[in-house]
Parts: sequence; structure tokens; C-alpha cells
Amino acid sequence: MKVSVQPEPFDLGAELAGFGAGRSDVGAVVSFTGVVRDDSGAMEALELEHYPGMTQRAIAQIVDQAVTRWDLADVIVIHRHGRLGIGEQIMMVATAARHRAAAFEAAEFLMDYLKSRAPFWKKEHGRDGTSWVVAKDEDEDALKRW
Amino acid sequence: MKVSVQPEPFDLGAELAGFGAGRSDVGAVVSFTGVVRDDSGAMEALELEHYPGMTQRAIAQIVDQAVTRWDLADVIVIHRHGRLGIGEQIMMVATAARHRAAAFEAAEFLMDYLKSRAPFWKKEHGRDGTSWVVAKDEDEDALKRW
Amino acid sequence: MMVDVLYFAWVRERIGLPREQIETQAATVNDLVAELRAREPRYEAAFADLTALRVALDQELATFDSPLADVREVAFFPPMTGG
Amino acid sequence: MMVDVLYFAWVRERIGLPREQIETQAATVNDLVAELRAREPRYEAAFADLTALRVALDQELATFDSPLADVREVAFFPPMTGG
Repeated sequence: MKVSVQPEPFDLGAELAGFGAGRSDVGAVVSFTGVVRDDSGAMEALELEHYPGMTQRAIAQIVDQAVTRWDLADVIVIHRHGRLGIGEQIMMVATAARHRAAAFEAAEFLMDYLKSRAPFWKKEHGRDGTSWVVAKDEDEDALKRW
Repeated sequence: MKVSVQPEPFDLGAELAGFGAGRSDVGAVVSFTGVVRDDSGAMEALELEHYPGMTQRAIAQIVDQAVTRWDLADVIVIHRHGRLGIGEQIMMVATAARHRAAAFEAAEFLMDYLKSRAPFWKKEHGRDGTSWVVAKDEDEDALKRW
Repeated sequence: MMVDVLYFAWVRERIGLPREQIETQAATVNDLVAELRAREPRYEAAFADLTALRVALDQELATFDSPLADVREVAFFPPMTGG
Repeated sequence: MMVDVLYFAWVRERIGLPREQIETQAATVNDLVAELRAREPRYEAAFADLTALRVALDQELATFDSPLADVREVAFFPPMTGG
């Protein structure tokens, strides 16, 4: 299990190389990577604020829930904070399991919870000023399926 | 879009590096990697037979269905054949989309269809002999959700 | 007409060859299967349970009642286990 | 009692500071919010709509009717937008 909250970029390939390796019971590895998108065409950067004392622990609790619920051989969560440019990686999740259903479900569960329960706040910096990203009702609703 | 059917190993990290890059409309990248598992503790290798004339085309058709159904910026499917050792990567799928739901759903759709509609057959080589892997009813059932 | 008939996985092993050319007047896949089963016990064994088999015509999945007109390649195999 | 009160995102911007120490006798989060709103218009503005706010007590998500007994750190922020 690895949880990291960091301003630095991460290397997805390096993180996945060797993930779940050396175990004969891993048949499925799923990864998710979140990337800074520019929907308006006027965005310059995305700034991620977080709650330093709480973030690491909140993510670890979400990972614990996933591990309790699915039979996972390994999990990675890396979440960046600070100012990120368009196309930069914001965060990643990886799950290793015996079967694909568990690996997919656990990765989606982790994403749904990280989205609405990990203390991060996104602010868009654009040519026309700044604005806080508003949490979507559908992200809160997504938690209900678990 | 990339579809490759090959006996050689692939480099997951190298495939994902730059996948969906240079586009400002990609917010989510999902990857799945299938790995040779040893459930019995007596397996020595997994052999994948395929139907050379049909495989590439069958996979391309499955990818076309996914692209029609979800708004995907890019897709990778790599599937190996031949003899693979425990822990070796069998295949990978990657999807790039604006939002996470589309990236996850399309990756799961691709996996469900590759499992039951791409012409591959797995044979387990173990200390106690060889046996063909039998398709599971649940894999056929998994197609019904799409 | 002449068709290439291909066998994969345990169908190939049971029949003992990966492909053969067959001269047939079969109208459907089912008719072709009946001709093959009549040949020898190894074919009879391979085609004993059609629910355990799949068929592709010219490299597209098809059903056993599909017509064979203009088909050049018929492949028989067990349910696929990719991924 | 003394509590550390932390503000994040637009709550921090609206109040104009990231954290402060407050001496309070508030029994619940709601009581603390009432005290803060009575202070100055910028607090009144930040806490105008509690449905747009979340609260954490000692770095665990909580509700506005939670008791404050033994709590040392209270954080107010909008719904989270991680991932």
C-alpha cells in the first residue's frame, strides 16, 4: 500500500512497473490517472489547495475501506497539490487483484471517495480571472452506489 | 487508436507515457493490465493460441463499438499470444476521455468483450499436465450489462 | 465448392490438424458439421456437443444455421478465453 | 476553551485568514458558527449558507450538530473537489 500527497509530479510508468509484481495471485491491475483539462479554452492553470493535517489520513481511511471490501493485493494513491498546468497529471490510483471485477470496482470506489471525501479544493486560473471548482451533485450521488 | 496482437512483451509505462497527451480535453486515463496468475500453485506457463486472420479485426471491431458508445480521445489494446510465464503481462487496455465515468466504463466494456469475443484460447501448462481454460458463464453474462 | 476449415484449441487437438480444405455441397454450417461427423470418430468426438463450440465464417462470428454460400473460410473453436 | 479554527478555499478567502485561535464556550459546531457570524460581516458572509459548507473536527469529517467537547481543531470548508 502506498499513499502519497505531494506537490511534485509522479511517474505513472515507474509507479506501475513492479506494482503487484512477484505475486502469483495477481491477475488484474487497474490504474486511473486524473489530468488537468481545459474545458473553456481560457484556462491557464489549476491550483489544488489541501488540508495538510487531514489529507494523508483521510486518503488512508478510504484505502482501508477499499481493502476491507475487496480482496486487493496492493493499492497506490498519489495526489498532488499546488499549481498545475493544462495536461499535467493531478493524481493516480492503482489497484492489483486476482480478478478484473475487484480491480475495476476498487479503483472506481477509490476515485468516487477521493473526489468527495479527500480534503482538496480546486481553483481554476484563467485569462478571465479565477474561480473555485464547485462540487457536483453527481459526484456526491456517485457515493451511493457503494 | 492502437491495436496490437503480438508475442513480444509490452512496456506498460512506455505505452501510457504520452497517451492522451497534447490534448486539453483529456481529464481521465484508465488502464487495465492482465497478468498470468497461478491459482493452483502447480502452474508453469500459460499458452495463448489465437486465430491470426481474425484477431486483429475482431479487436478493432470491439474498439469501434467502444468509440461509438463513449466519447473517447484515445484507446490502446495490446494482446499477446504464445507461451507466458507466471507474473507476465498478457494484455493491456487503456482509455482516455474527458470524464472518469466514460474512461472506466469503456475500459470495462473492452475487457468484457475481449474476454469472450476476441479469438484467443488459454491453455495452462502445469506440473500435472496441460488443460484448456474453460470460458466462464459469468464472462458471457458480463456482456449483458452493455 | 471448396472451403478452408480451421480448428482451434481443443477442437484442433481432438481432430489432429489445424486446417484442411474440404469439398462440400453443404448449405449451412449445420450441414457441414453433419458431413464432418460422418467422416471419422475423431470428428464425431470434436462435434459431439455443439453448445460447447463456436463458429466463424470468413473470420466473423456466426451461428450454426448460417448459410455457407460464398463462404471461403469456416473456423470451429471453443468459447473464447481472451483478456 | 481554546480551539484552532481553520478555513479553506473560498471560506478562507472570504474570512481573510487561514486559521485563528478562538476562546469559546460553544457546546456544538452550530453554537461556534453563531458566535463567529456575530463577529463581523465577513464571517456572516462566509457562514450565510451552511448547506454549502462542511466541517471537520480534529481532522475527521463531522456534522454541524456535533459537540465540541475536547475538540482542539475545527476546520470549515466547501464540499471537497479532489480526484
